[in-house]
Amino acid sequence: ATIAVVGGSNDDAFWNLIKKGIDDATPAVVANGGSVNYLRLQNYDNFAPDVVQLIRTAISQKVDGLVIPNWVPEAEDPAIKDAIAAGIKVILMNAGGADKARELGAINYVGSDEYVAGQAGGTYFASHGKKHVLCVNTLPGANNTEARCKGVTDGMVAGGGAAEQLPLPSTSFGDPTAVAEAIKATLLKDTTIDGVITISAGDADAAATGIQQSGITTVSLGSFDMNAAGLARIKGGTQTFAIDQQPYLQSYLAVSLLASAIDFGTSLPTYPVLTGPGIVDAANIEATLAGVEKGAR
Amino acid sequence: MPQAILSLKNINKSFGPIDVLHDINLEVRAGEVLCLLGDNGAGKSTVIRLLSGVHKPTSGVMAMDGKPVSFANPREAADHGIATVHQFGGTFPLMSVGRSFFVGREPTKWVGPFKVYDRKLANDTAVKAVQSFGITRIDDGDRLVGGLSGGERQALAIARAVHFGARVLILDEPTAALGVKQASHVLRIVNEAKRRGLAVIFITHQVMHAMAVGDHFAVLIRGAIAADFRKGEKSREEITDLMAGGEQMAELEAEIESYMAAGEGHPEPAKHVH
Amino acid sequence: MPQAILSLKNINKSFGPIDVLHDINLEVRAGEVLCLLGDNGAGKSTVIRLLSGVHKPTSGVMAMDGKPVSFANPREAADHGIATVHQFGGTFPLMSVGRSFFVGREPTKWVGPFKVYDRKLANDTAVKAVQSFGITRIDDGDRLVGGLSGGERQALAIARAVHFGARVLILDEPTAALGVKQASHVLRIVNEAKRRGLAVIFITHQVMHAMAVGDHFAVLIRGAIAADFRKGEKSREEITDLMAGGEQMAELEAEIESYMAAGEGHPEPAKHVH
Amino acid sequence: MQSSFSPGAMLRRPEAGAFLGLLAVMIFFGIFGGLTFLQPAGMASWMNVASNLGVIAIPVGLLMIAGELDISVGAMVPFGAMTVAVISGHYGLPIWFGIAAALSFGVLIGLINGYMVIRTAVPSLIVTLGTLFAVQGVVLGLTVLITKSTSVALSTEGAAKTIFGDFFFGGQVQVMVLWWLAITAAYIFFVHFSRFGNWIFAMGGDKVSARNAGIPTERMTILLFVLSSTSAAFVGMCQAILYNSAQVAGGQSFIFNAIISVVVGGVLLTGGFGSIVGIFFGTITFAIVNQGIYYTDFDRNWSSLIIGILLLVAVLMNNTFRKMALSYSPRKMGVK
Amino acid sequence: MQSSFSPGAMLRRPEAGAFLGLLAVMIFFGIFGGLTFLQPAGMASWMNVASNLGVIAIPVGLLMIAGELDISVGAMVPFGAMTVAVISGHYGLPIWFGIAAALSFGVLIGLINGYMVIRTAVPSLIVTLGTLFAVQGVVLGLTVLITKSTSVALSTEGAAKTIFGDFFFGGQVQVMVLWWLAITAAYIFFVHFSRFGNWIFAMGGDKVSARNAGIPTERMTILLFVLSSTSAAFVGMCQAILYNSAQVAGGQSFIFNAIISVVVGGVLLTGGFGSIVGIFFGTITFAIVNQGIYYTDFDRNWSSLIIGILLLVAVLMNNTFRKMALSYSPRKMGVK
Ligand SMILES: Nc1ncnc2c1ncn2[C@@H]1O[C@H](COP(=O)(O)OP(=O)(O)OP(=O)(O)O)[C@@H](O)[C@H]1O
Ligand SMILES: Nc1ncnc2c1ncn2[C@@H]1O[C@H](COP(=O)(O)OP(=O)(O)OP(=O)(O)O)[C@@H](O)[C@H]1O
Ligand SMILES: [Mg+2]
Ligand SMILES: [Mg+2]
Repeated sequence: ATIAVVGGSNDDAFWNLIKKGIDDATPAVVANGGSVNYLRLQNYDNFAPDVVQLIRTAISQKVDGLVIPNWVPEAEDPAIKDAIAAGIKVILMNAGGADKARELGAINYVGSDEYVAGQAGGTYFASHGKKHVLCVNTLPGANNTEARCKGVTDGMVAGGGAAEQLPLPSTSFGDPTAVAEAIKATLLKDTTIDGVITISAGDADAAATGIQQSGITTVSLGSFDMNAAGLARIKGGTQTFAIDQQPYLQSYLAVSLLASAIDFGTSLPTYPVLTGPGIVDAANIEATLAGVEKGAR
Repeated sequence: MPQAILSLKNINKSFGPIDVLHDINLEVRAGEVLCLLGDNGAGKSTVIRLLSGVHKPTSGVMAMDGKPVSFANPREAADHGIATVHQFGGTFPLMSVGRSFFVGREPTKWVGPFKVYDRKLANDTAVKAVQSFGITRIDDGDRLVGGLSGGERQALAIARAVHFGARVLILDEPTAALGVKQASHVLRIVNEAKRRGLAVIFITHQVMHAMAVGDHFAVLIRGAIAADFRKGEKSREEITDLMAGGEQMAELEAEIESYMAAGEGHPEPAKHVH
Repeated sequence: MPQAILSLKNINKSFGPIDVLHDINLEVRAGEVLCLLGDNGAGKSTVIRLLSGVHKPTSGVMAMDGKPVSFANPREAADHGIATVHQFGGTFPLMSVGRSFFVGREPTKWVGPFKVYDRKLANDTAVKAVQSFGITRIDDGDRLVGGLSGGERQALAIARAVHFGARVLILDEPTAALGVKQASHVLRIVNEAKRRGLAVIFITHQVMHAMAVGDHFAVLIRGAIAADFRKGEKSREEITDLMAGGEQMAELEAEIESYMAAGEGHPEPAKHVH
Repeated sequence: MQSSFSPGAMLRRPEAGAFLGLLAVMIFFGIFGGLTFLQPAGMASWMNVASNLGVIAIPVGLLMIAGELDISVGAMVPFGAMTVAVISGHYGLPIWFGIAAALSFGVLIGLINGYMVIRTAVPSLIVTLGTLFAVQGVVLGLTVLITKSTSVALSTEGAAKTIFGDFFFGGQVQVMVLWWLAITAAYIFFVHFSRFGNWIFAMGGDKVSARNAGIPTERMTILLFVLSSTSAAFVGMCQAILYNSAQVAGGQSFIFNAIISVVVGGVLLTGGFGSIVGIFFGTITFAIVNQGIYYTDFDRNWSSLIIGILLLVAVLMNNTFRKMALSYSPRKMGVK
Repeated sequence: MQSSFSPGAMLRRPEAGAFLGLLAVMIFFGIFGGLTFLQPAGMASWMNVASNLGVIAIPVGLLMIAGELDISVGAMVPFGAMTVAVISGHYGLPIWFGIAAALSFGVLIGLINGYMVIRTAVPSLIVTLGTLFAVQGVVLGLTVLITKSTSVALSTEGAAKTIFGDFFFGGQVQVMVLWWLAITAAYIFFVHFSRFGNWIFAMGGDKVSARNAGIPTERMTILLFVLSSTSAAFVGMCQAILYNSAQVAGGQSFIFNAIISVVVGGVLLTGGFGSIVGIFFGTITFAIVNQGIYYTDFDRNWSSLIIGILLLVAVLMNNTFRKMALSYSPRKMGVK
């Protein structure tokens, strides 16, 4: 089976783990005479059009199967329908959900959900006694980051707390000092805040410093996704948790399931296949670190 | 004496707090060359900019054929038949000779329902106009202006002004950067324009050039007209002194004079200071 | 005749396929003004650029005091005592008079362990140097060059060159954009430099200016030396013809001549063409 | 007189470098990516990308020819998209209201840019950097204020959908490609055949002389800024209609992508030189490089490197051609 | 002779507008944000941001004074961070190796930029746009190739941590602030008191005349490009040490932030005019505006709008001061 996988930006740590899952699933596909082509977004600057463009690229390559995150349903749905109409088998991965998969006629959904992941974070905070959480959004206006923060807010509210979003201007993006100082200032201004969560693992590096700078020791830190520095903080106790959607599994399973479905006509009764959200905290940090060693977490 | 085409009456011009021109009265007549003389910063180019619609006078009246006029922009002055070659610039290095020649007044033709730029006509006209002023080396209207020599560019600008300048041709220091041959070419062009019945305003710092073509002279000193006379009414020395702002140029002039007088008779080399 | 400070022997210069200079031989002596004449594009500025280290000759030998030299960059030429005022530019509108004067050769003083730019010295020296050439209106070294008049800027550039030009002063068309008074100022500066024993190379398109200061004349025609003579060896008409590339300038010159002859005696106004 | 159709004359045209660059890129991806990307579906892939970029790149290129820069287009794309989505999606007003409003805002920001550039001596890079941030702020602030969200859905039916945001040709090609081709043709006429084009080149060559030659430079400058920001708003609006949604973020990649396309297309950053056909080729070249990598076996991680090198090579090549154009004279100059 | 300490002379200095802008911003946030941001913790907040930006903004500003632009700094920050993280974090080599390598790459890219600018006639905006993309590609490609990840951890102990990536003054202020102050002082000496500064202004005023005046313009150009890209690599390296981690993405905000700081600081985009103190003030102004909003009750969504408007106002103000500087002459010019 020739399979195309559409994925996130090149320089995004998360999507590199997706790539690892694809790479590990590829030998089995190749062994059965197929190939896997990974189509990555250059950046998120022109998001919806670029994603649709990649879907159309895949259609033009006459692939047998397509693994696609349904980030912007309004935009992507027509293209995905076109793909299915062209005889391509589709698995939704990472974004979309089971209902959407059924609606479009995709064979399954593998992944987590930004909003659900956010909710899990909010619930985690609330169940650990936090009352007021700040969701730091360095890319305000983008669908996935907005959904994460909204999930956190709803999770907190459900648990009896409150949460708000801190949108940073584009002039602060990628400057850890500006991010750290923005968080510090907010903590100093509103001393009721006792939890901070960042929309990416890199921002958590800055947030850790910002919290430390504020001198307020009761603030706990969480992050979406994780990197080595974040795991070290969880191990060392300066970060409480990270929300992991286990990207490796998403792509590994999606590619394997799809190839098997195309080549051998298999189908999985589990629908959808959820890989997250998983929470990495002090309880399971050692096992996670072992996976990180091997580049899969 | 014919009626003035263009006349300035009690014109003043200030830039903010800086008064540049003061009570200027001038008349320009068809078939006559008016030489505008004066020191650096006397206000010559400012007068030109008023006449060509670049600036507006602060007070005073500009009239054409006796009727008051006011130019909102250079375009309006051009529409009244005033063509100007400004002191600096005026050509576009990366444009073709043809396009540069017609810039702002591009010839068009109808192609079906569309009015399009007539490249062939523009190129042919431009080349012919430039060649008619003796610059025969330019024979391809598609050539870029940036590849022409300084003299050729000046000739292009003047040819352009003459071509469009139905009535008044204004030249601001057209000979400043030119060689002797090119300068004399320009002087011939001025005489030719005069012969065709145009009124010409000519600015120069070179007495010889002024005297070679001028019919009428106006000298500006610090923004005011210090002298206004016709050809032959003043000697070269008097004109030179006026051009220098009224100061005596005696010493140096004397040196030049003495040399020139001597030069004809091949004097022995001057002694050197070691 | 004293030994030549600077001499060019069989110098050739090409830019890629374009041959600009051909077998140039020239000598410059202390206390003498060499006038380099020639049409637009004859190659005068190119000769200057070789002498001042901007370009290197394609072949041929440049010698100072009889010893061959080669300048890798303008700095080396300046270090050999050759100071040049180039045809265009040379001043920096947004810099102060003092800094512009000393650009590339800033005076420094020790302040504790640091060698710092000596602003006061620079300003005072610059103002004094410019004033010594008669431009007394400049009295504040902190003033920006962009606020000076064209003549004042030219004087600043020349004063700078004279100040640093220990031995050879090169001026490329220093009088082109200047008024009569400013131009005569520059000519006086040249005479003053000569009196101080400098060798001067002077480029101009104005015969009068050349004759007013030149001791020695070299005429370039299309990149080659067409004539090389001393003061008094040729008449103004001959020089003018040479400057125009060897062509006869008779017609126009005749007209000028006739006017000038008449001018002295206040002739009646010429008839106009209507 | 030299015939204007000789190979030499062709090589001196502004688009010569761009055309050779396009050929080189096509050959490169033909070898490494097979010919899939030249078959209809593959062509649709880069044509769609090129069309959205091209509609913005041409007016940006005209501004560069006239000696100005406009980087506020990066905020105008989401502004246009959000305007139509808020008006016709959130408030549910007729789609034509939304379209009219999106374009009007484009005109408005263009007027603001243009007036600030002509009234002050501030370089347009700085002025439009200011409006870039300001418009970004306005889009985010107003959208959140009005919709309490940063992503607004929009569903369009009927003529507006067909005209502005649909696919044709087997559902592969965006209507934007038709707009792009039509607009390019109009610009070619406007710039190279009508008299106004000459004015733009003159303005880029020497603005003061252009004004003295009677060209209404101020009106032209404003017009060009209006064109570029309206074009960006138009592209944003069409994207919102096509994808049925608009986001606050995004659009910034158009800034550098448009500049790259224009420069690869042979336009001189300092003004006075360039051509629409060149920009057209430059845009296609950029789109092929951007999309072509998906047809090859290269590691996707190196695509930025390839784009960077492409840009440098293209610019050096154009530079050579421009020098040839300038030094051209029918006879060899020099001695003897 | 006019005394150089008169109020009039003060107002004509390049930093006059920047200083008034800084005052205005301080008063603005003093009123709307209380005085928290002027107390130690608040000051540390914008000082830290200003220091990281300032170390890059000054050499970028010097390039602008010399008539060039460098936007590749946006890729040099992550390049510097990633180099030290890969060498000393991933491979575990001594931290000084990593530091030396990060700075060497800064020098290397600076040399490449500088050589391309002086050897070709291509504007530096385009050259550095090319290296921006190329370096981004190299960082991403190599990092993933080597570490299989885009985020690399780094833990530093001892002297290197204290010197490059720690806090002092009650754990509030980054050592970068000390670097920034020291580097600014060194630049002030270099630009305004040593003779070399004069050369930079001359190059920006008229490059050909500067070369003719004996200034080694090519060497200076290369030096300035090396300074700017090494400074950016230095900031990236220090950030990696401070935050114990490096990301492939990010750093692009430094491009526009540095340009804004420099322009707000009174430097003329077209070259030949500006001052280090002005850039210093401009950087602080930008940092206060960027961070000050967190001390106010404004909706955070409007921060881009505020930054955009600040930029336009500051530039217009500087423009006025520059005109005053140029038209200054001790006597009134004119008739009578
Ligand atoms: N736009 C302006 N704003 C302020 N002052 C001006 C302006 N234009 C000209 N001036 C001033 O007016 C005076 C006259 O300038 P103008 O250019 O008319 O002199 P000019 O006689 O042409 O001199 P030159 O022979 O050097 O060309 C000068 O002092 C000049 O500085
Ligand atoms: N860098 C260069 N590359 C190519 N050709 C050049 C270069 N510099 C000068 N030339 C050519 O060399 C010739 C001589 O130029 P030069 O500037 O020396 O003339 P000039 O005698 O100073 O003229 P003018 O009186 O107009 O200043 C011209 O044809 C010119 O186009
Ligand atoms: Mg003048
Ligand atoms: Mg010359």
